[in-house]
Amino acid sequence: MIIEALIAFTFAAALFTFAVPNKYAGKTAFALSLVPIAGSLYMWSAFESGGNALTGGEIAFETVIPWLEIAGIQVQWFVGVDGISLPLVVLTTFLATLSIVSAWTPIDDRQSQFYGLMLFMEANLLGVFTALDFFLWFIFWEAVLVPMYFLIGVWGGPRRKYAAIKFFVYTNIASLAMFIGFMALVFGLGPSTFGLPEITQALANDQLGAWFGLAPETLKLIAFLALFVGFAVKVPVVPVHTWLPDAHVEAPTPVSIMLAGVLLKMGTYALLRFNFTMLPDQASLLAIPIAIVAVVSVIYGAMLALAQTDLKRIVAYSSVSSMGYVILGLIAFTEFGVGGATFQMVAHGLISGLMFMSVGVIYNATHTRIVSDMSGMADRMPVAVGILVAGAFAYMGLPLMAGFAGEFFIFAGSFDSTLLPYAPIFTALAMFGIVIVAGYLLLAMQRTLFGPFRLETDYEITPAPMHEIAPMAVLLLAIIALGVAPEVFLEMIFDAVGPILDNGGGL
Amino acid sequence: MTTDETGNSGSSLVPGLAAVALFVVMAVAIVQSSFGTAVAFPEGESIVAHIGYAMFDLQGDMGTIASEGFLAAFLIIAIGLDVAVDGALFLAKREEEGSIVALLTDGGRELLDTAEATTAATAEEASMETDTPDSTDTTEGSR
Amino acid sequence: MVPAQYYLLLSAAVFCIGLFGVLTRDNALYFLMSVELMLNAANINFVAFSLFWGNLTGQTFALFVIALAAAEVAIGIGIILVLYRNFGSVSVTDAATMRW
Amino acid sequence: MAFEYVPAIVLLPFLSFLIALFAGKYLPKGGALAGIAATAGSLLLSIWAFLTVRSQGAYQETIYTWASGFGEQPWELTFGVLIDPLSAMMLVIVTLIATLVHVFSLGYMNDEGETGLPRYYAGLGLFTASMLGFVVADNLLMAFMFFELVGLCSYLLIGFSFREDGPPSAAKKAFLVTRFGDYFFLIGVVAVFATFGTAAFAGAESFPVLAEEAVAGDVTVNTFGFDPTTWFTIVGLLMLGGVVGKSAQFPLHTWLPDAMEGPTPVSALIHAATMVAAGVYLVARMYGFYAVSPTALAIIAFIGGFTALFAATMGVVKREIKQVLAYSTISQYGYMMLALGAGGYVAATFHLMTHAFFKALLFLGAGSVIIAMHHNENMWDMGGLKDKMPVTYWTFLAGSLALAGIFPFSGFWSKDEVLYEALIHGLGGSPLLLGAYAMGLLAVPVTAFYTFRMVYLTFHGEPRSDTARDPEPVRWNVKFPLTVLGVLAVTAGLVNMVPVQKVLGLEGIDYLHQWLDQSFDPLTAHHYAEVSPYSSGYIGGEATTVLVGAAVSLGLALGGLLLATQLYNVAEPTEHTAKLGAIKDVLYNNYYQDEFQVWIANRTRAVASVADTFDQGVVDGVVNGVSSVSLFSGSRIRRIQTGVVTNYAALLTLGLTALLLAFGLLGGWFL
Amino acid sequence: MSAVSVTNAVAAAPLQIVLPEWTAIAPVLILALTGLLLLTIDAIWPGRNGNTTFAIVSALGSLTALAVTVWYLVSGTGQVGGSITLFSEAIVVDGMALFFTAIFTSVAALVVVASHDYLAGHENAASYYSLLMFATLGMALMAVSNSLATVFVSLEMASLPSYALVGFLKKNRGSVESSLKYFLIGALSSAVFAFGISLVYAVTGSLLLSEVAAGFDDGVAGFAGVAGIGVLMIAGGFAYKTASVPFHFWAPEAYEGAPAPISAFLSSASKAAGFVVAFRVFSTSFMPLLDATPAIDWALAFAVLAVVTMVLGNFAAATQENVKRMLAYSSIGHAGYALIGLAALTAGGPHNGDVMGAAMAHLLIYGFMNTGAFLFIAMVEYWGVGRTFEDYAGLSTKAPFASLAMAVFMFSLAGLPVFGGFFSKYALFASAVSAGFWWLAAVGAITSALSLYYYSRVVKALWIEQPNGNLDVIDSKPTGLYAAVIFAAVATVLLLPGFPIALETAEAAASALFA
Repeated sequence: MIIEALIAFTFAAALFTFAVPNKYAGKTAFALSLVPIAGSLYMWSAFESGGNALTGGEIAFETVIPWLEIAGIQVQWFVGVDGISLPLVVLTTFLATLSIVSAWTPIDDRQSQFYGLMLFMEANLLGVFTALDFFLWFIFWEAVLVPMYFLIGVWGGPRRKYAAIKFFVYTNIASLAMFIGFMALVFGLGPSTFGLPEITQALANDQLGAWFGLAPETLKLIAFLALFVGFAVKVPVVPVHTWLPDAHVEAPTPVSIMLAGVLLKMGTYALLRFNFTMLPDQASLLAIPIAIVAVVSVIYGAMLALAQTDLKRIVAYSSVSSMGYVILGLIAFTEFGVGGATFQMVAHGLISGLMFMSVGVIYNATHTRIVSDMSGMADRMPVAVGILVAGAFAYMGLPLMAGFAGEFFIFAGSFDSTLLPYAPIFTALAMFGIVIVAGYLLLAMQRTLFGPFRLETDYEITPAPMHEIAPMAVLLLAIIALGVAPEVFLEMIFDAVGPILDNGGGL
Repeated sequence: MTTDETGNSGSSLVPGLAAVALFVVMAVAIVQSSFGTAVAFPEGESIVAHIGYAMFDLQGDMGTIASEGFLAAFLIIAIGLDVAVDGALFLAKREEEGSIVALLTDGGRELLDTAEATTAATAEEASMETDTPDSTDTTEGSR
Repeated sequence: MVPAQYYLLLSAAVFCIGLFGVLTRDNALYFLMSVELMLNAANINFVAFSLFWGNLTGQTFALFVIALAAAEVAIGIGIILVLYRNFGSVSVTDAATMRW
Repeated sequence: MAFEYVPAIVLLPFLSFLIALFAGKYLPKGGALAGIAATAGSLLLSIWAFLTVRSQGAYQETIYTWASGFGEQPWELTFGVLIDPLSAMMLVIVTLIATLVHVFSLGYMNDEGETGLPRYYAGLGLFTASMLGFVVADNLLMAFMFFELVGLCSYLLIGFSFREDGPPSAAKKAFLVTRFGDYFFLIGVVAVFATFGTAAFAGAESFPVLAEEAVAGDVTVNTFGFDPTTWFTIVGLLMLGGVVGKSAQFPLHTWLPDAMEGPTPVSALIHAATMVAAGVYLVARMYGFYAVSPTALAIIAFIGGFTALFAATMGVVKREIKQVLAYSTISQYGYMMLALGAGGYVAATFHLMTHAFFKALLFLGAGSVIIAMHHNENMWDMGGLKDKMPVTYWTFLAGSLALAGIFPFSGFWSKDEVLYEALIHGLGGSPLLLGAYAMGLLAVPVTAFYTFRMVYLTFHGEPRSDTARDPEPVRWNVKFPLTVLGVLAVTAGLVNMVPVQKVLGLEGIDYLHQWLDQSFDPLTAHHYAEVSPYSSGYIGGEATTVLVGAAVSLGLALGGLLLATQLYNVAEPTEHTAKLGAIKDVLYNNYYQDEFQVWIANRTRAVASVADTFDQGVVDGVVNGVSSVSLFSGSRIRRIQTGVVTNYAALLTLGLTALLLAFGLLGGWFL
Repeated sequence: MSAVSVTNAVAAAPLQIVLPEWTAIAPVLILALTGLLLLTIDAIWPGRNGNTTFAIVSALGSLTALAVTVWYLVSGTGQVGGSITLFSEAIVVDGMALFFTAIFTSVAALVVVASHDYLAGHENAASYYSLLMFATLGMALMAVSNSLATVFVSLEMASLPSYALVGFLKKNRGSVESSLKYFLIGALSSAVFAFGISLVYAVTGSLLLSEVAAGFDDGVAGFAGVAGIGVLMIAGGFAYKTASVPFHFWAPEAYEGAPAPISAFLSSASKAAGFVVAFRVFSTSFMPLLDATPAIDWALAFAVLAVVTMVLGNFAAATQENVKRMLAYSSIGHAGYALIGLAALTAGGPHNGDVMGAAMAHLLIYGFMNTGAFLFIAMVEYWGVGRTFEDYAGLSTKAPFASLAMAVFMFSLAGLPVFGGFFSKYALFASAVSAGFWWLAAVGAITSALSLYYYSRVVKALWIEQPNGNLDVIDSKPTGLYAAVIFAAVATVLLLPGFPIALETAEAAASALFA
């Protein structure tokens, strides 16, 4: 019952914030967003792990209400949480509140609409991670686009209109392709409801009949490809990633935090839920191409970041690179691989959130993000720069921080994967990414933060105010806590990932 | 009637070929079709009377020639013709006294400031804006 | 009895002549007249096959078609009148300001 | 019971880090006192642990489970503590030098009025904590983690005075080069997990033991299609990458000289005694695994030997005192790698210990000279400081004698044993080792030469600048560490006087050998000797080889010393580098290694910008292209609405006829 | 709690057992009475410019008709005990007829309420409202007609007043030109339609749909060509009414030139009327043709039409500068989506009912969305701020609620799940995929993605752009228009949760056709 309450409350909060006058919008939104955090923490504490939601595991906080019937198949309000989706729910609520707090300084017009849209997006994101019926999940999946479009379009930077519409149409086309593919699969199976568990069971015990001239095998492959392309745009994976830098650079800081922190995880979460749980054999068939895409994403993404001059674009491209690791972890299809990938989703969410927040704090002070424009920021904003440096090292995978935990699990997991031929070579290649990441982050930090202070501005650069430092400090603590004690999430993730691996795919 | 009726004022005949092509297609289809023999009407029956019966759904009990009832169509056409007359009259009515207060704007024509005496804009002007010679005043209709 | 195909052929011919008239003239009235012709082509068919099938449906319906053609002409003339008042001519090519 | 306090050894400096970071501003001396107290506390606990190991032997305990796998990857990723003779000794060395450096920093940083002291002491505290964590690590993953943390601390401390341009770029270079090494090390760690399923150093299930059994064939491990020895060699070489990076061996050594930008106590602690030793210590820690693959050992030896000679030659022409010491550090670690490669496990540990003491001493001595010279490090502006700074001079001399390897000092004993091991195993049938031995031997005179060139230029002759004429006096906090280290530099050799034992037949005076035998069985020195692939060959008996080796190395050392005295022990020494002719600028530019690495960096950035233009142009271009094509076709399609009704009618009829024709043919109406 | 179960509960005593049978077409009668009432009022007080009275009368008329239709739908008349046929089978009242009548009457009510402000102070408001009512009557008749004769007559009955309504602004060249084109193409298409009916009569000898079906049951051997031409010409007639390619040419001009409420009326109600007739004729009488030998595969023909319509409608709309013309092309595009309902039919296929039901539900929601959008444009025209995207810049600052409503319309027309449009479009695609026509759904998906682009251009103009100074003309809020727009927006939003009721009734009605 708690999930409906959580989502309903966040929607109500969004509507309420729309009505609140602009002056108080920031504070009310922050206060209201504390409730979803409380809810997710309660769910975390009261969560007893019961295997994977899709492969017959026992789903926590489950509710099923039949809603309507389309072409003979029942659509229902079917929500529930398992070891994979709970960490992401906690991450969403956590990041949403922090990004709301970090929005107090940069957002200075139409605040009530801004915070309303942020809460509205948070509600939809909660929906994405908890929905277990395909149509319901698809509603939330598409509904996230609208607030993000407005958030980038109205409060963004100079080229915001181009970036907003590109993001909007690009991701929409992808999800349409995914919709068609999955529909073909569903109607080949002919289940009674759109519930994901039922579809997974049907696929597992091979009830797929030929569908209008397509043999079951080819239908499954087509469905897998359509789903993969649909989610790859969201992840993003290299050939389809070009919307990300534009969206990130033009979006205001709090929106970038949510975009990098949570929206990218929708893609990887969906890949895990759909591609790798339902169609593991197809995954093993396409292991090499996906691994190549993952490695290219890592190296190519890191190379692009090396060539950027705008701090935000650097962090944006590095998200492409870290998501490449997650894909590698998933395709390895081993305990540590898939578990590490899920863990890395949460870890990367926190770390990229911290990076964007700190770049945003510097932008608030200097109003420029171009690396060559400024230098020696450490001199004037010691605490903010300190946390930025810590964040950068977390990004590089410094041990005892969440980044290293995630990446090490993925590397260890995918090194001896049986599903992926030549796994050691792919892993070794992908691991070279940690060197390039260190390269461009250190380069950028050295040019902007250290050396003598130089910035052509008339006003005085003062150390960042308390309410900008607080969220960054909280995030840093979370990253360190997760790095030191990954078992906090890892145990429930492993518990949910186990059934996927026995479900199939092992050669 | 109109003054420009001098010979073939129409444009070129090329579009006519489309009609000829349609005819050829239909002709080919018709020629190859084969129909049975006709079932003519029974002798000595007044066709006109039976049309009347069919018109008022009485063909079942009054008439002998088979037909479908057209009462529904008859009622509809009655109202329809009345509507046609109503529409035609409305269109043709020439308002003499006050000029019809054209709407402030309409689908495609009205420029924002109607004060400017619009000259005949060139026909091939790209945009769809066309000048409107009329002198509708946009005073809010209080009458 | 004349075989049915000939009626069909005749009505198709009348139909296409009407269509020809529509396509080649750019005077609105000619357009109207040609459409009347096409409607009458349909009537030919109705009446012919009313005899062929031996039921009066065709003939009764032909009356309806004629009635509707008349109604159409009424409205058509009204519109062409308004057209003339606005555009000063009934040529269809003049009234081509709205395009693309 | 001492072992329950071992985690405290690591946590005490971490506590001082926290105190300095958060409360440093309010504490007197900027958090230094907390640092000194913490490191002193750790020193006492380490000595206590050392003594307990002497009495009760080694001890291993897992403290905290970081993450545990399941299914086919049931790996236990844990944090644990392994106290055996090797780590106990290393603990004592690190805590001792850390304490001394903290005390020295009082003089070097506080008295000189440096700003940002809390950040400095926090950095030192974090460094000591992570170094101690690395030393006590009981498995490879924990070692790797602290290995990286130590790299981070060196980045923070080198870049301490970030307001100038130099230190930040030096810090960046240090971190990047070591990171490049750590990349290979991480692959090694992951390979170990994938192969053995565990990364524990000690215990029956530890991966070195499994490796031996795998080679012996009575245990099968996942070797990815290779046969065990070749696979273990590959993994060994991968992990060697990390070692070469951290211990600044040949290809990845360029960062150490630049790291001298950091404050001198930092150089003393990190870039002389502890962090740089991490690489060698790591190889020593899992020596059982390396002993199994002869090719890996040979490569280590060769790298060591070559680096020793290569770095020594560069040390000869340097102008700053700290640069000379930096290159000498690289060269000395070359010797240790040579020892490890040559199967001399005890020799390497011995040289590691002695070098830690005298190199820290030399750095602190240089520090006190720098204080005196008001931070001017150029040796050509010094001279004649001998009589003005007696304590510093005598301790510095002791260190230099030890470094040069002159007879009674500790340097002689350890370097001699290294060369001895290399000689006897080289003679025992591996030519590569002999080559390494030759290079190591050649480096001895060069080391002596540059050491004493440095001594004479700094202390002897006439003062060449007015600061040199009346140098600033240094207080007790500088002199005390120097004296302690001076004593150690002199006496450390007595611990393991193997040549004396062999020549005079006195049994039992090689305490270090016995000490390193008290560990768990697979970790003892004699076990490594049994497993090591080398057999030793002698020139006419063991005693004679010892004598011959010692004599040759001592002679060469004295030769180098005399040459330096003859050239530089004059009132007005002049630059003699002209004699070197063409080699001069090659050496000046450190064999163009830096330029080569900068060139690689620029090439990667060029490739990056090409990738960026490709990405913007092609990949983004395709996306924009699709949208512009659809918009263009949209504008074309809307053109068919020409506005003239007859066109519409024509298109309408054409559409209808086309439809009729198509479906006629399809449906077969016309046939 | 789906709608079907509700109707079964109430259907214990379907109204018809209580009331006499002819009351089944009560909604049609109510509309006729309203129209005639309007004419009498105009006849009795000719001079008085009773815009408000006429508006109230017509609104009441259409609302009562709507109420009766909904009442019938809920009580299961014509659904539970089979359809009710009158006038010797020329008229049939069943679920589909009532469903579409509900659409026509609700759209008519919205348009009437909106036109009240639009016609403030206009001379002959009476004829506007009477023509509007008679057009709705024509459409309602199309919904209930069960013979080709009634179809043809009611189609003409619906079209004739619309020609006059499009040309209502007699002094405005745009309105006149668009009514001319609409009339001429309309006349041509009705001629084609009539000829088609004559050919079908020639081949089957009857006009009643059930008879025509019987005529086709034993195949079309020998006169396949003639039958094929007849069927396709009839399809052409419906294509004209639904404004799908190749009979769509009138639509852009007509929708752009006509007064905005009329464009709303045409693009929603008359398009739906075209579809109801198409659905009924093709599902009852032409189904046997699908698998007859030689087959007249009109489903494939509709598929081709659907694809071309979707592509043309959406691509042409992408680059328009004029918002109203963009909406015109987008409504052509939406005709393509609804055509999938016909295209995805297969002889005896299990999913026919689902596919057509989804298309019907889509038309219902589309009716609300599209009417709302055009009424918003009517409001903007009422303010007189201009027609292009630049003129629309920053309207949200002046009219936040209306712009929010417009954003709702735009995003649901694009098919985003935040509002009703999502479900109808995705239910349609899902049922098309279930019937095996994945490529139709794919084209639909691509074109709807492109539609997202130009729909968001409007939203961008309203919400994101800064006003460029032409907005200070806005002084008053036209109550009628405002109420209509807001009501349409509320209906669109409510249709997301409420979609199951619409979909179930539609699917039940559609499957009844195929039973």
